[in-house]
Amino acid sequence: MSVLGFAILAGLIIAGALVVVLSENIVHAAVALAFTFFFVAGLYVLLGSPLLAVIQFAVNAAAIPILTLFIIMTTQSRRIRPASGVFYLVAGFLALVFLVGLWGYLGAPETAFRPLGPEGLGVRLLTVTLLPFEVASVLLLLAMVGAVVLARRREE
Amino acid sequence: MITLTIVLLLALGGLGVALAAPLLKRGSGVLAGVTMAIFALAMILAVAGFNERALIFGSLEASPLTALAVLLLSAAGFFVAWGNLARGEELWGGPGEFFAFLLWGALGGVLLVGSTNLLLFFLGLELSAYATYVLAAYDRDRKESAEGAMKYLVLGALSSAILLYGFALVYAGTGSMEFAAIRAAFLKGAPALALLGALLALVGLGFKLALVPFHAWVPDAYQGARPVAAAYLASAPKIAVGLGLAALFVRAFGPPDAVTQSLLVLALFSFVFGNLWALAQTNLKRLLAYSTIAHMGYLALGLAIGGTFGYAAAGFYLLAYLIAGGAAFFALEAAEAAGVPSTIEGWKGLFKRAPGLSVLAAIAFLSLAGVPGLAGFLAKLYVFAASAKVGLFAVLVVAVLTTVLGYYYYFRVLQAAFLEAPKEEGRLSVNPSLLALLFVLAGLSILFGVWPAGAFSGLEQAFRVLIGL
Amino acid sequence: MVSLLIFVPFLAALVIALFEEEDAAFAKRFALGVSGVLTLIALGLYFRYPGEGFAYAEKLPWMPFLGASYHVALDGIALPFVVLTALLTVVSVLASWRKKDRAFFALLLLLEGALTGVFAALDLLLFFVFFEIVLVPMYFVIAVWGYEERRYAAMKFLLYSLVGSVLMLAAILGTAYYASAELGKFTFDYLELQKAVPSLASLPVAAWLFWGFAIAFLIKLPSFPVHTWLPHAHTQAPTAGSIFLAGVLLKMGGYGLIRFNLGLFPTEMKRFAAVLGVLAVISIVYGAYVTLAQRDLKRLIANSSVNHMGYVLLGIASMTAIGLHGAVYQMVAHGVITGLMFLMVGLLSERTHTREIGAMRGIYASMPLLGGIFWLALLGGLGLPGLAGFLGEFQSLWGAYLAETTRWMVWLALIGLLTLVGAMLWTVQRVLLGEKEKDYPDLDPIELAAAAPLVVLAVLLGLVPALLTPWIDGGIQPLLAFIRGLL
Amino acid sequence: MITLGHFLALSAVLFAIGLFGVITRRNLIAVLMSVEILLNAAAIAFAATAAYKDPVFFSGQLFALFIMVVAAAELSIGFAILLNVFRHTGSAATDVVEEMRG
Repeated sequence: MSVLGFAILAGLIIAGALVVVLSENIVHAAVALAFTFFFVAGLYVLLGSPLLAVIQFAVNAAAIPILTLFIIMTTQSRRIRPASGVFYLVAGFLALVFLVGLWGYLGAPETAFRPLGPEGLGVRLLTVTLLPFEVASVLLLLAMVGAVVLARRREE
Repeated sequence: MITLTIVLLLALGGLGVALAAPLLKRGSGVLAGVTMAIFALAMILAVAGFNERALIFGSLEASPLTALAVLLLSAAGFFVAWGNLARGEELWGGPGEFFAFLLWGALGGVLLVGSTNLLLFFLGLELSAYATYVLAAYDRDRKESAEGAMKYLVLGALSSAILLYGFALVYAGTGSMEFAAIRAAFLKGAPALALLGALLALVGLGFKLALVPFHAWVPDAYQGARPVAAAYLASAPKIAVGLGLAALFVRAFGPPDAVTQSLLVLALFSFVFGNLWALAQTNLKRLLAYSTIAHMGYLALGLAIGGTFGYAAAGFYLLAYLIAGGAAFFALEAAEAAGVPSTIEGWKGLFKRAPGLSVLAAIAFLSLAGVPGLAGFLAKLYVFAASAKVGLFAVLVVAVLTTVLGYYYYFRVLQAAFLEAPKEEGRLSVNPSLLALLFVLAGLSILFGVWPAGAFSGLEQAFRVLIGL
Repeated sequence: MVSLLIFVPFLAALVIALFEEEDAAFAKRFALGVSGVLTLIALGLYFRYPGEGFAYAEKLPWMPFLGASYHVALDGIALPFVVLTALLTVVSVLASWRKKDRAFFALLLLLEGALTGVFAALDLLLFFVFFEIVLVPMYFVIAVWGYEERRYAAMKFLLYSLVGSVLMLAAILGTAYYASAELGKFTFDYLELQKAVPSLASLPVAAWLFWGFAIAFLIKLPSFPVHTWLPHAHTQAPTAGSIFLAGVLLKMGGYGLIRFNLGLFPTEMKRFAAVLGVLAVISIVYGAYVTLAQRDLKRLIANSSVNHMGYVLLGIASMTAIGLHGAVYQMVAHGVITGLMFLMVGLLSERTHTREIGAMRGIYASMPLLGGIFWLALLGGLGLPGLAGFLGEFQSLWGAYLAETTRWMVWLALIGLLTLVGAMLWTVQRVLLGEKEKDYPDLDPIELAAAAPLVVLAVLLGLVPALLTPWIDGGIQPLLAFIRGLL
Repeated sequence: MITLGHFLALSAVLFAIGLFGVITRRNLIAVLMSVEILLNAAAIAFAATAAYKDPVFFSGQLFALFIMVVAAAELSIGFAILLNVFRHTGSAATDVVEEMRG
């Protein structure tokens, strides 16, 4: 696995995420979100999982940002008023504490890298996680019905 | 196979209701009846298959604990469906779909409690959480409903994400998603990464249980939702997460003291601050919301102590809270339907105008306060006894003293309802089906308050099996 | 039989509550009938008491997983209070004959059942349950049917009592926990726990457990400095509420101190006897002085209760047979006499529409019957020999004199005693004597019937102590024998 | 050589950024976008761990798939509620949610 590839992807992901949380223009943030997730899909390729990468690209990097943009248009949001400095301080502090705390724990024992092809993943999806797979379908159904019920116009 | 039947029953029942709802435009009463029948059937099946032991599809465990989750969640769903019989097709976005979310929410809770791996646990949690997001937002025509639900969703999503990240770290630390393997790794000496993950998972679950300091969403969500929906928000997710927390700790995290001690601290904060904040409330929904935070603190105390008795005490607390807390919200619903706003001011003189409703509501509030003879008292007693059994006396003394605060604010409500003069004259006509529901709940409060042995032995059995894995 | 005394009132209260009738004619007759029969049963149990130890025991499993059982029994200490509870219920119902609300009578019956449970329970958790239940009906009796500041007074009563009782709950759980090491099981049974008393005594936390119980009982008693709820509650409570408060509720404190503090923590009792004694003396002297300064008749009697209960605490703190005997005797006598005083004040203020001492004169002249009984009650309250109040006070002081720790306190207590005599006589002079200002109707037959049993008892207990003494001895002696083996 | 630690570190940074966003953003849409970042951070950790430590079951990558499902479902409900908020208040700023009091 190429160190350079990982470094470039990681840099792009972090940069994209920073734009998402810092940009005052919400459209820029949404576009940055799409790019960030696109680079995460690249990360999955690096991890030897093209299936995951494709789905990440289709769902997270395409569908979700488009939906987000649609909502942005509907609600006519453009700019995000910056939060007060205190918020930034608190949030920054929290994030820093979280990071530093985690860094200390990152001594995970090294193990060999062993990727798995798409068929393997697909087979496992319908054997090992058959029940969760079905549950996920209920979850999507619930979300769909919920969204319809909450958003549809009142019938007279 | 009984457990699998129940799971299918809830999933397909929800599907059926969701499909039938648009066809039956005006028939939400029929769907309420069907939903109640499904829940009743699930309860009967759960009792019949209480001692069933099986592993379904390698990730759902049929055990007395799962059956217990079915019983409590179905009871919550049953009561909420009953409470929704009362009024308001005209008020609801989709009158019939409401019931599908009750069924799916219960399904999520059952899966969460019965799961044997992180994945199903997470999906079950999300399923039950999404159902509550929708229910919180259900009263579409009120601004508060949308706002409360939004806050609920944002903080719920945040907590899910934290929990999820915790799970990721547990997975990274132990290399497995299965509870049994994680437990084995924890018993060998938890990897630091996994321990951190367990703590993050605790934070996420603390959000769901509304423990201080992760409680900010509770008052707004409860205030915004219709009381019937709030009754569901206050009971079902707590049952699912409470039992799920016990299951997760026992099945996966073994005995990591750091995690249980953190839970103890959260519990302590919750019953101290929840009770203190509740003192200042004049809106009854917010009062109940803050008191819920306090109640969840006592519940978490039982969970943190653990062991068969501690968990059974927590289970009994859930049962008592489900009955009394639910009844309190239904009483608010009945009063609101009769035109009485849910504030202490509005409840003044309620006894003169609606004596039956007032007395039944009083039983609920007295049970919440912990008056002997009602289930709420024994629930607190068991949690306190559990802490005494492990010698936690400093916490115990704080806990018993905070119950005095609870008495104060619950009695303030009763004082308004029974002792003040009403502002308006005239008897209120209270919805009879809600009144019947309140009567049943009051009866259950008294039943479990006088004769707890049957319920408690069932709870002990469930947790004995869980711990004896 | 004991369970009958506890649960029949509960059932009767339920019947009244469910009975759909607007006026209370049925409710009061029904309540009177039930409490009358129960009084007879209680008297039957009283006179068939075998003379020593616990009798009439009943034990059923209740919460086996917790080691709590439904265990009730009566001994010579509890029996007089059970009879007193039943009798005062009859008196209270009669005293409230003009009340229009059936809920009121249901609450009185609830109180009766719960109070009987308190005195009969031999399981600590069961005791706690009844101890707590008492609060709810009493709260409503004060808050609904009391005088002007009833809500404040009721809430104060509730919160004071609760703080005490939740601390007691912690102490109960602690006692069970520490005793479980010795007993090998988690139990709340009083007789079982007594087996663990020696090992409890050796624990460093024994003092904490002791005070957990003691604070609850001192609040109930009430003793200085936690007595401040009493004047409010008494002043604001309706007549029946005051009778119950003075007659039985306060006795839960003294009873609990003897039964649990002395019975389970005798060594700690000895250790802290001086502290309790000092509190007692302060209560006696302070109570008497405050009584002297009152202008409200109900407040006056309420504060004299603080004084009277001081003797009880002093007698208990002496830990002598005579002192304990005096304490129990004083509690019973106080229940009778103070009950009578509150009854008379209640009837008096119904007529005069005031409780101001300054606004009343020549009551005896205008109402000889009411005035005469009130006179008797006030004399009883100051401890006149020949009336019930004398023996208890005398024995308490005597017992205190016999014990080393409390001997010097007796002299101070005497100051309080004399002050109270002055206060009571002065009240007689201000309220009862003098020219009559206005004519009031004297006692009617119902009111007389309410007062009669108390009048009879006030005199009888003064002249024939043998009606009470053997019973008290039958309860005290085994306890003292048990304690002597440990000290 | 890229190790699991690198991936976990990246995921931790991403999670911290997302957390920062959830706290500081004052627009509900932006908050939900930050939550998406949080979920993706977890998904990366899962997927990487599967490749390094779970060669038999590979359940982490399956989990990552399910996280995408969850994210999509969450957003659809979230946006439906958001539309209701917008309909009532005409704004998607967080302030409208903050001001509720009894």
